[in-house]
Amino acid sequence: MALSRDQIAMRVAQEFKDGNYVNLGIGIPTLAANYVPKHIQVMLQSENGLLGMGPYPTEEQVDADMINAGKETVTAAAGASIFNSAESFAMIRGGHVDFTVLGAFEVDVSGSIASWMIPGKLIKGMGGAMDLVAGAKNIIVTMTHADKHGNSKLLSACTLPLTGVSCITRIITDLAVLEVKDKAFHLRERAPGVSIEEIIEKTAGKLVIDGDIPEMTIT
Amino acid sequence: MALSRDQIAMRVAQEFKDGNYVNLGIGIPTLAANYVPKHIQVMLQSENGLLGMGPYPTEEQVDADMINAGKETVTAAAGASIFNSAESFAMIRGGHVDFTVLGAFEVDVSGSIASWMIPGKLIKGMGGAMDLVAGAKNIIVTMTHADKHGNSKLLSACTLPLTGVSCITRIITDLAVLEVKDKAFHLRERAPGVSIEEIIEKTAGKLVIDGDIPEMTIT
Amino acid sequence: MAGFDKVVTSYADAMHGLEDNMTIIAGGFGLCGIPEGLIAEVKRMGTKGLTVVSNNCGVDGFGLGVLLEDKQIKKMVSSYVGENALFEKQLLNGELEVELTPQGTLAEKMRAGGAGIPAFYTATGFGTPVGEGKESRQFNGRDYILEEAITGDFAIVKAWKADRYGNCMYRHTAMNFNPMAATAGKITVVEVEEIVEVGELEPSQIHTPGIYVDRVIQGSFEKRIERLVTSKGV
Amino acid sequence: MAGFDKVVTSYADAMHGLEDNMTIIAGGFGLCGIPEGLIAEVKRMGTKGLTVVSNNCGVDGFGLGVLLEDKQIKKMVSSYVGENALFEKQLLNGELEVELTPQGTLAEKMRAGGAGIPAFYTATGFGTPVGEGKESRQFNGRDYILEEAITGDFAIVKAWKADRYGNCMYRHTAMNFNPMAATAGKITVVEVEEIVEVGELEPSQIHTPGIYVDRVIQGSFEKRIERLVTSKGV
Repeated sequence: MALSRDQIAMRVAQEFKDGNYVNLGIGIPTLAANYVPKHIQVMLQSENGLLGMGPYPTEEQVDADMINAGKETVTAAAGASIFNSAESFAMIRGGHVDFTVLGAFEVDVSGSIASWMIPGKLIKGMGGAMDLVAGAKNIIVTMTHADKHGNSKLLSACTLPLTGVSCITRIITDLAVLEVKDKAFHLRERAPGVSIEEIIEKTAGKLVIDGDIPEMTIT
Repeated sequence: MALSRDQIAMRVAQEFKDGNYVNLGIGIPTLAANYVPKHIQVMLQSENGLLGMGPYPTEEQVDADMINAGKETVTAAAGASIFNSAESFAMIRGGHVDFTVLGAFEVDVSGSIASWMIPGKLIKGMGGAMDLVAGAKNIIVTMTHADKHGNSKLLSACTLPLTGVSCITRIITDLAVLEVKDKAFHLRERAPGVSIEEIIEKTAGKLVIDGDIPEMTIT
Repeated sequence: MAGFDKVVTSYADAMHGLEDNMTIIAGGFGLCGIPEGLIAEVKRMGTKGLTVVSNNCGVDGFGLGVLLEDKQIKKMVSSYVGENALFEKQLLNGELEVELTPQGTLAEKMRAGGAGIPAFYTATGFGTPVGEGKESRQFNGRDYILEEAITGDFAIVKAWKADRYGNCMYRHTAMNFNPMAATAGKITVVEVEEIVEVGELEPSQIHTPGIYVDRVIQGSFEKRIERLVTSKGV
Repeated sequence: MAGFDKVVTSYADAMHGLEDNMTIIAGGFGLCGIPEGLIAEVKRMGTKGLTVVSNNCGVDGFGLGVLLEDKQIKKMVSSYVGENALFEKQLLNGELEVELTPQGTLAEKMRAGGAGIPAFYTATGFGTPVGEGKESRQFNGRDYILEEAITGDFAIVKAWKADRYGNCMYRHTAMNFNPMAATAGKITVVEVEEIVEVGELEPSQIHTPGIYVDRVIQGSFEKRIERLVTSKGV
């Protein structure tokens, strides 16, 4: 069975190591914060200028001056720091953030990503996505393996305008965990109950399957 | 009579306008702070990261963590701000400091300045001088008109390694106030009792004398 | 005004000198930390043909969005403009031009503008539409593009506290782009929640030194929340 | 060490991993705001062939000057090195190399190194010996030179207060180059006057966010004054 959004987020959270600084994009990536393993600590960076993002505020705590990059009201955790946007992106672009998790429309075998613009549709802007993919040490893309019409999002070459070139090394979809290297997607794990055949069918770019592919452990 | 160091500093201080942010180099420039006209306010920038430098501390106020760019103990005036070195030079190089006053070995008719290095002598470094001449809106050079041997320091072209190119517009020496433009030194004022002839004799670069040259008012 | 006292008492004085076709750099992220009263004054003045540099363009009817109502903005330089139906309409009509700039590049361009750095290299945008037509180059085997600084005729900034000399502090994430905007305006105007006495702010805690600031005005702020989310949900 | 706790309890742990021929970026301006104990540890370790990037090289017998005594420094990148007889001697002997860099360019190179900007243009040094051999170029009719970023294997930093997560505050002008140095080290070690509890520092008052910091050590400081001047004179 394909994973739910929350299950993808659970699998993403398993990537984090104790002491990691992590930037989570809007959508599924944000959900990953709910599933950080209990025995480790991660610190969330929000690119509008907050390192150490806490939970959403109680009604009493709501403060218009305390928001995250999704423009939602948030709190600051103990040990947080707040800084200006240039400093925030110095942190991101200088490679100090350990993990960035973000969604995408397409990823290709060379690790290029398209996530911000569909020609013909209204362009809203890239926000901080281009900076994040250029700067983080490790980037995890989360998305459904195929679109609503069944078209693969894992391609030989992205067809949409790019967000970044050759920067993605790991993809976690509703069907699989894949590594991107040597101009191919390397299948590492599959969702519980999902067949290798289904993954092959829904992966348009070159797919390498080496040995037995274990099922993900989703907890 | 040639001006004393303090008299040069007095004349320099007359250049300041109310509300100016000023960076004063070591030596005569620093003395100018003592002669700021009573009815105006200037704020002193010290490039190690202090805007709003106050007087030297009393013995009780001495604090090793509060120094100026000359590494002397100082105080912070009311309304001061303290920042890091990148911010300090962003301020300087971004043209936010109104006046920089600094000494020089040589200035030439194109406004280039040599102030940091004499080949064959030990090189100590340029410190912030190159940044200051590249950044300030107005730069005033203070120096003696000629060296100990009577050689002019106002030249057709600097002979020593430069600190900056075409950046000096005003020079205040022990003999005169001069403006630098159109590839010449334009005599604007002379020290009380100093003859035009003496200034001509001690100015090696092209000197323009237009009309009557008033004596400086030193108070 | 004498010495370093930068306080003005009317919005007309605060925005005095703003003319058609000028460039305004505005602090703020979404509706957080925006100079509400200064934006309202620009609307009141009716200045046209403006280029506005700001991470976002507010929402319909609030923030910079109000400047769209009378078509005062000719061009917007932003990283994200997706919160605004009127923006969309004017863009599709060709009444409005937009230059989309990655958020980090935008912040750095403002900082560079204030810091006398005319251009810098960044990896952000290489190989994407943002890099098209820009010079690219390798350093240590990695590709970068050259981005140029931004400066404005005016910078409009929202601070928490400022003293009369223009030294500013920002509150929480309402800081965002404000410190960079403050450095990049030929005339920088700061609208504040509270004007404090000179000497009241701890020097090493000042976020924006007064040297960058030309005018300070006491404002009053609605502080509209764009996305209210609490621990109980949205 | 677990999670974000960065406190180490010995200088050996603080400088663990430093090897011959590495580059160290050091905060401080003259003798103000220097990591005294970390410098002493580098001397104790006897590491050789070091490239040290710091605005100055201390004085004879104090600050970075002590690393000259056993000829541990191969190359110094500084803006001003005129306070040091041993430095002069080793320079004239050819035992020491110096790369003089304008103070503002040095600060900006460190910041760029930490910020992922490989190079930037500046007017500073154009037409001078500093600009020789560097690419130059005009923007808006003015000449600029291209300067490249600096990063180090280690950054050694002196802060006033830090919490266990490495969030730092600096005191007065002892801030100077320390915040930039902190961003530019592969391993950044901060020596502090006081380690405080997590949550004690106000988030928007933190000068160096802990993300830049790898190790924090409690130090004790002599804080030697280079030029004592009081209102009574020198």
